[in-house]
Amino acid sequence: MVDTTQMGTPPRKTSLTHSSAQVARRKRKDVVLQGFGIAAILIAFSVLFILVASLVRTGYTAFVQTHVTLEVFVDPGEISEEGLPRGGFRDVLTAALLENLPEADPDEDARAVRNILSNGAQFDLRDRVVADPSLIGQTITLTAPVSDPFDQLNKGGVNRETPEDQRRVNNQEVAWFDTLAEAGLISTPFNIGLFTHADSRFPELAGLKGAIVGSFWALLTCFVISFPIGIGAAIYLEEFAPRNRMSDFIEVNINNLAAVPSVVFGLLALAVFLNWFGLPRSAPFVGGMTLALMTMPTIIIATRAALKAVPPSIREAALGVGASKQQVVFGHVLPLAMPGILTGTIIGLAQALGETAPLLLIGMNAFITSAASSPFDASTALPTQIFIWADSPERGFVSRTSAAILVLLGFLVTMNAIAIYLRNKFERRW
Amino acid sequence: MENKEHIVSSFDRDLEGIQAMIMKMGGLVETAIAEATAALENRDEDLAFKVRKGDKAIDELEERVNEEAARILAQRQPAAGDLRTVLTVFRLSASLERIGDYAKNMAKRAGVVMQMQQINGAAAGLRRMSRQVELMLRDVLDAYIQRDVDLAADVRERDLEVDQMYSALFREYLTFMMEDPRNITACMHLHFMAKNIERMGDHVTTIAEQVIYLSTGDYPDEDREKGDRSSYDPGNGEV
Amino acid sequence: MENKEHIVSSFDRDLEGIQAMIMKMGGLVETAIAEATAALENRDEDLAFKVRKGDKAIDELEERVNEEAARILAQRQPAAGDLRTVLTVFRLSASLERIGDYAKNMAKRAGVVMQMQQINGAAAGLRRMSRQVELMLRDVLDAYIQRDVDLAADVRERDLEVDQMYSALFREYLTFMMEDPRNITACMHLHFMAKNIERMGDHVTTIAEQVIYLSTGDYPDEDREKGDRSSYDPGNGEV
Amino acid sequence: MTLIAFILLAVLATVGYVLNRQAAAAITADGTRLHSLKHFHGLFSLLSVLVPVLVLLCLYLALQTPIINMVTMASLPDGVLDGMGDGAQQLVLAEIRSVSQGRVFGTPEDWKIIAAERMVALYQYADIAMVTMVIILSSVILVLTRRRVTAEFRARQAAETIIHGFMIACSTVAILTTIGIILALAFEAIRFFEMVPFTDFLFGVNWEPQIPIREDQIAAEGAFGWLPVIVGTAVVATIAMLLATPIGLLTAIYLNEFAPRGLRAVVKPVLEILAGVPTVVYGFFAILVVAPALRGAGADLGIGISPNTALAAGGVMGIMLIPFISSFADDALSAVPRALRDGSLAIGATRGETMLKVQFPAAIPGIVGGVLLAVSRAIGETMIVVMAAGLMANLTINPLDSVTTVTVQIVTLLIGDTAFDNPKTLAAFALGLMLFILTLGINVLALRIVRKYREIYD
Amino acid sequence: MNDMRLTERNMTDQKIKMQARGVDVFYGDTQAIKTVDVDIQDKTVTAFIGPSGCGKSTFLRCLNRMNDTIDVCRVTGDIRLDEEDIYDPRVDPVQLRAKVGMVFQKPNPFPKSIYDNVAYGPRIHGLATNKAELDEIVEKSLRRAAIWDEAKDRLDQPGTGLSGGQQQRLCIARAVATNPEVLLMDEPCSALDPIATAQVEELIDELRERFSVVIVTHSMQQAARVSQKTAFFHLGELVEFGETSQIFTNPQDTRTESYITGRIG
Amino acid sequence: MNDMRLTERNMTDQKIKMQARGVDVFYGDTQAIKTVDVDIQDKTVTAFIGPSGCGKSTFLRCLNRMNDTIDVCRVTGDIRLDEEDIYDPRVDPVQLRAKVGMVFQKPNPFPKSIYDNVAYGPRIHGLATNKAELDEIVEKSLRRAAIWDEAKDRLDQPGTGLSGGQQQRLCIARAVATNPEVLLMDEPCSALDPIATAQVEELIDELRERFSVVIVTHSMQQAARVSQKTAFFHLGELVEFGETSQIFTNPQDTRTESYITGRIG
Ligand SMILES: Nc1ncnc2c1ncn2[C@@H]1O[C@H](COP(=O)(O)OP(=O)(O)OP(=O)(O)O)[C@@H](O)[C@H]1O
Ligand SMILES: Nc1ncnc2c1ncn2[C@@H]1O[C@H](COP(=O)(O)OP(=O)(O)OP(=O)(O)O)[C@@H](O)[C@H]1O
Ligand SMILES: [Mg+2]
Ligand SMILES: [Mg+2]
Ligand SMILES: O=P([O-])([O-])[O-]
Repeated sequence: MVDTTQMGTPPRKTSLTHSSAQVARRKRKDVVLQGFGIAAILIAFSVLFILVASLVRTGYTAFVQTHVTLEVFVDPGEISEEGLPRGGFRDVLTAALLENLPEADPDEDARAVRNILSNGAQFDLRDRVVADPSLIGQTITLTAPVSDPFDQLNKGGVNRETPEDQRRVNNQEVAWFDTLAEAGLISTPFNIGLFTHADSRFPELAGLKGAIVGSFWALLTCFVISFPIGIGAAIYLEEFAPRNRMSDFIEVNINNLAAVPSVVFGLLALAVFLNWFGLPRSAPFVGGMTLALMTMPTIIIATRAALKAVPPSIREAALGVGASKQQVVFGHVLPLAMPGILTGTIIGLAQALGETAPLLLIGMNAFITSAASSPFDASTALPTQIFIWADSPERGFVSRTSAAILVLLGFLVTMNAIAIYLRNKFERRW
Repeated sequence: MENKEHIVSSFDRDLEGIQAMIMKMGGLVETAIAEATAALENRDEDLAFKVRKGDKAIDELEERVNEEAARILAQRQPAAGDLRTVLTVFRLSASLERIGDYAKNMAKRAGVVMQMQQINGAAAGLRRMSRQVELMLRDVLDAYIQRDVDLAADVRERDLEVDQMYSALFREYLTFMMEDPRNITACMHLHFMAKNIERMGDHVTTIAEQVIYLSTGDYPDEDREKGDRSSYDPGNGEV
Repeated sequence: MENKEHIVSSFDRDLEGIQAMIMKMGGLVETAIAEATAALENRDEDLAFKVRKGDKAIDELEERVNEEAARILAQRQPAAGDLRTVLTVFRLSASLERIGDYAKNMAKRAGVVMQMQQINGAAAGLRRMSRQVELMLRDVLDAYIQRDVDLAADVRERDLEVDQMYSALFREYLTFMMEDPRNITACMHLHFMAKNIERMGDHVTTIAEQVIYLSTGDYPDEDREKGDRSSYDPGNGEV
Repeated sequence: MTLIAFILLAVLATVGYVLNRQAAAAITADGTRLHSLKHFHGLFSLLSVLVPVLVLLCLYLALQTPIINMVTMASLPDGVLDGMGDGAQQLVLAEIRSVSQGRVFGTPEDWKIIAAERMVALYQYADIAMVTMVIILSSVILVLTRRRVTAEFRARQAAETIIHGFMIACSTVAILTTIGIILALAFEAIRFFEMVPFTDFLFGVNWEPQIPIREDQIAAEGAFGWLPVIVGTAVVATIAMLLATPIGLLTAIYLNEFAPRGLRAVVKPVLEILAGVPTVVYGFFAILVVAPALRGAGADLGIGISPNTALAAGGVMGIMLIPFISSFADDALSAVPRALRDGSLAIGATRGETMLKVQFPAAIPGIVGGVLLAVSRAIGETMIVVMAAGLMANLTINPLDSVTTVTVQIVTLLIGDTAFDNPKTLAAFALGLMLFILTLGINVLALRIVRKYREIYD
Repeated sequence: MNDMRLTERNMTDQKIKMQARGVDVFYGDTQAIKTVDVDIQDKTVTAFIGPSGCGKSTFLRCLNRMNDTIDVCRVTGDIRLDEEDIYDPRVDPVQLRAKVGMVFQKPNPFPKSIYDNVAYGPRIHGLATNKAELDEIVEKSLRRAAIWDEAKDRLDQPGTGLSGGQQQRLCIARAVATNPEVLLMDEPCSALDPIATAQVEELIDELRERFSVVIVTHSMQQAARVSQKTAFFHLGELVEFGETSQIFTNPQDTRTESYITGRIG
Repeated sequence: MNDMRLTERNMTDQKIKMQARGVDVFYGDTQAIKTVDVDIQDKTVTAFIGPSGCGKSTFLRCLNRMNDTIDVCRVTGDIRLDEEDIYDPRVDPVQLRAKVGMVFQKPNPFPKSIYDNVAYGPRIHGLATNKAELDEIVEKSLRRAAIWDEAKDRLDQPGTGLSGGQQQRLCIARAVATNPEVLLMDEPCSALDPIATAQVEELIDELRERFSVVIVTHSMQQAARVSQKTAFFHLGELVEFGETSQIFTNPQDTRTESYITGRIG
């Protein structure tokens, strides 16, 4: 059937090493395409860089906290054993400060001087004295955080060159602070409070403990609910469900759920969990259930993909020697798919950890100053805490927000790293 | 076998080619028989020589047919009808080659006999016999190419006549020899020639059987009654 | 061919089986030759009958060998050494079968000759000749089984002697016939027997050539000089 | 107490497993062959105990509080609740509950203290009843299943049936969720549309939800027209897609075909990080960096750019979507069989030609599906716009103006205390319903496309 | 050279192990198998040949109800194993498959050790009561599959680390370990190179001593080599079923002839 | 029956089209090809045979530098096409591949119309200046690949809708359309059933009239059927290279003999 006539054009006897203009043009196009690709990646990378850099730049200061160390004389006149909780701790502290600031006028400037110290310092002192009443009448050394404006001043957040009326600290206050610093009383240790304190109105006291605990409870709830149900559903759909309208419908349903905006889940939770079932507002348990509903499709899809990736030949092999379908699935397919499932689950949980909108709607953005002790207590979560702080006007919260974000990203990167590690370690090429 | 063509057309070409070679061989052999007989009858030494030379071509053709058949077997793994076609070709070529050899031998003996005293009427019987075998060969080749079972069966029947003719000639030549011992040498040769023709008939019969096998997948029953087997000729139809 | 075994051991079994059959055929044929000669010499009618009966077994064996070889070809697609082994088997079985046929024919004729007047000394020449061929056959079968090229070449050489013996006998029998026309019929038969043995030698030679091809992948050169080709016997070594 | 119930259940289920397994083993001792393996007999018992009791336990826990509340409220002295509205009754209940938990603020009335004590007692009864129920029920099932152990008993089938049922139940959760969403949204939205006419909502060009909260005011004409909101959503989403699509696709193309192995090994995880960054972070990024930068740039160029410009929100959202699109496109490109690429290269096509003329077209359905899903995400994205976009509903398509979006409105309407009886709250559900319908449409379309495409190469 | 009687050796008429009568198979609405009757003899290799898509695999998978796992697949008609209807609702397909083992086109060892691969079947069917018994079964099965020598020193290494041909023999060992009566093989050599193919063919020939083997193959030469009975399928119909020797030398149906001689079927 | 001269027909000594000398190929540190010398003649079918993993495909892919697309693969030695070193740094693999076409194991038509599949090569290489010319090239290529009759009424339908064998011939048409001088085929029939295989073999025989064809095959019978020259590879070495007839009847190396006669190689 081969026709003997030549092609329209006679065979070109071109040398391999000689590039015609046409080939050169084609190669240029290749290069241009690659250039675009590299540019695109560079854009993505630079954005990421800017993002991280700006967060680190604004956030790193929040990891240290300016403290002032004072010799405090626990004046029995102000503080008596009987009326301990209501003692004049603030005045005692003010006195201690004034001691170190000879230039300040004890009467006129007392109020201003007192503001150097964080509002929390008096409670610190109170707690110590309550714990050990024998301290009354003695002089003790107390290290306490300074208030936000001075913290900023210390960390360079306040520019001394700006005109005084545009600064949060006036010249006199700056001078006081410098005096304290010269006396060696100012220190900036690592800000443990960021992790051990709950939220507070005062930036220098505000910490993430409440949010982290809240997120923990929410994630735990989310995991306990979504993991077994997700895997159960995935196995059923992938391995057992008859291929019919119903399973098709469920599949579309699940895929759609995975793409439904998170705020809609918030609406669902608000209407159903809070309004209809009357579950407590702001509870991590409710948040966890909401997140579970959102995470479940992710887990189901990841599980199904992992199950699908197990070659059918394995199933056939096991069926062929007389294993029942469930023996096949639970004995062969599921173990092989487990790395994929775990990866998917961790990624799903990581998403849940960062999810904000639905938690806002169920009130997990409340101002709560103590960490939840059970999943049913009102609490915030990390992302909502970020949202709250981002909304707060105080200058100190800007860096705290960035710090909180860095903490959150730290968790996320850890979880993703675990997922990637699992995937690489157990990835199987069939 | 169906007449549909193979997907691999070169297989068709192979099969056709090998059968064409068989037909060509058949043609050469037919001619050799006719010419060997003619040479004897006409005492034509040149013709006899031509026949003897001509056998070389037949031998070479057989060689080529066999090579080709073996190649097809190894290369194409023929099955069913195709397999029978190829296996049959081995048999056919062997038989044709043997017939050719007998014709050549006849031509040689004819050359020798020519030098001797002529025996009246001796050649006529040979000619009739050889004519008969020649026709049988032509028919069996037709039957082969047309896969004509009936014609092949008919050829098989006709071999009986050849056997009878041979028996008659055998006795006739004995008589000649006894009558005149000077005829002995010539008669020996004539006798061998008759024997040769008889063997040719047997080989043609073998071909006919192959044709039947080729078309039906089965060999014909062994019901064919042997020709007159006189005690004078214990070798009839066997060697 | 290497001596390693095939992965598919049934292929080895097939090849061994088919070669064993050849050897069995060879054994039967050897016996047939020896017994046919003995029957003539000792005028032993029973022995002659036994030989004639025995040929059936040889024929059947050839049939089976061929079937088996065709099966192996179609089923195993042998290549290289294996292919040569199988193709050789076709040739060997055909040659052995022909030798068997000749032995049977000798036995038949021996039966006829016994009834007739004995010709002194006539049988002795035949016996020597047949003994020679029998030994050649034995050697060539040894050569086959051991793939012994030298032995096979030797056998090929020895066929010259057989041809010379035949020429001598041919002249001897002519003399007998001329001397006494009553001997003519018997001599005719003896003559045919000598011719048969000469043909046997030729077939043994063919086998020897196959053995050489099998071991070396090439056929021996055609340099073997033909035996004494007297003008009295134009058929020597050819039919 | 709850914990004890769960532990008891676990123990009893395990006991059932061991008992049945041993019973089965005893049968085999004399050489009899079992239909099912020993451990299936055990498993059957375990599941028979676990599943029904667990379900009951959960139901019990879920219903316990509402019922106790009801009983407590019902047993209050006559008359104390007279004249109280729904809300006030809830407050009473909450107070009783606080008291019962020992948190006493001020001095509650006596009847409240009595009620609180009754509540505590009820809880104690309930706990005891629960544990008793678990013990009795589990033991009964345990005995029943133990009786069924025989050589012929198809324990494997029985156990598998239970597991099967459990899995079916799991897979219906997905449907229930969707139904829940639709019901919740539709239910509240209908209440909204009883207050505000549907057509006003759909075609109104004014969105001023703050107006009607004054007590005596009926919803003002046109105050709930969603057009500016949806247009704002469209503007933001369009900006995002305009940024994300080309960058995402080019990234995918480069990574898939041209990137050296080392680069790809770095870039892919980094992009994954970008995809894993929570949206609240992007939102913060927008207000911290992008919006000020834009404003600065605008000021330099003499263009007035509002602080909550759509450009900032859309731009940041676009950045968020880059990894989403690029990973989708990369997957789609990778799903194109390598054989096609080899086929094209072997004809003498350059890598670029192969990519643009063979691989990319072959992957287009998958990519389109991915882009559509990205659109759906852009529309539904909440936190970035909540933080970076405005609250005022301007009907404009100018990207430099401040616009608001559907999600922003939902969140702002619902943050804080919510009462489900005013149109302001319910309007959020109406918006939510529209959002759900919109994204549902896009998702279903996108999923269709993606699935069809997968089938080609699977 | 009268005739060619392929693989006639050692052929005796064995008792009928499986019997199919009037089997129809539908995938949804399309009929893949049309009223097929076949007898599978004991201790005999039966080959199914035919053009692609003619239903060979479909029919093979009816014999151990592997088709049950395909939703849209519906089988009607009567298939019996030792006179017992295998589609009887009381029959447990799981136990049927222990009796009718199967080997697949692509070697598919479990990603477990060689030992566990073979021990899996006996374990789930409770064929061994202790480790020693299990060891024995494993060794016997590996020996029967002619892979003991290659595997005995690496029983605890993963089966997936073997070469293709070894994997396929391991799969055969796994199938043999449950002591089946019939062994179904769906193109067991098509993923193997000639050497591995030869080894598996050799093995099939040995397996015939104890099992009834049914093999689907695309290679007509392979069918001719290993089988004693051959069934030719075409468009879902069983066109011809008989002695392999006869099918390959003198088929009765022109479609069979067309196919095996390489004319368009 | 003197000897068997396989596929001796029409054999003439053609000029040497490609010449490989001392070719080594490494995948990372492992050497896959060891000092191989081969001459590929023009208008001749050359078959590469050998056990799995012996490097047939690797060597084949050296001939059009498809190995360039594998990072770890390194080729040394000298390979010439018409006297020109194809590994010369100035050589553009893109142009080389237009001259040395390739057909793969699994048919891989682009998911485009049949017409576009074939027109793809001519388009990117600018072989046609207008539609009419392109039409002509497409038709000619399809004719040469013996698929014109089956495809001519459905040129605008997707190539993926064809059957396996048709797809493979379409791929051949696609390769032929750029007017190559050498056609490389890596096990082109191993994914096809016997009927489609026969069709492709038939086609290869026809292609020989215009092209130099190199085919990797696992089937020794196929090599014997379609090739005039055969190269036997073993463990990365070229053990024997010569006339197909000679390799299959009287190989010189015992390893070749072992392999082609089915003894353990
Ligand atoms: N799961 C399935 N769903 C629908 N149709 C199917 C399914 N499996 C096979 N078929 C159809 O049934 C027919 C027979 O298929 P089967 O796999 O049995 O053929 P086969 O003879 O084994 O082919 P091959 O030689 O290619 O393996 C084919 O037309 C095929 O398309
Ligand atoms: N991409 C690769 N990376 C590393 N090693 C490879 C790669 N491709 C092939 N090899 C190795 O190179 C050797 C030769 O492989 P090649 O694919 O050429 O063999 P082959 O003869 O074509 O085998 P087959 O018949 O199975 O196709 C093998 O050992 C193989 O493992
Ligand atoms: Mg001759
Ligand atoms: Mg005989
Ligand atoms: O042909 P023959 O010499 O054997 O009769």
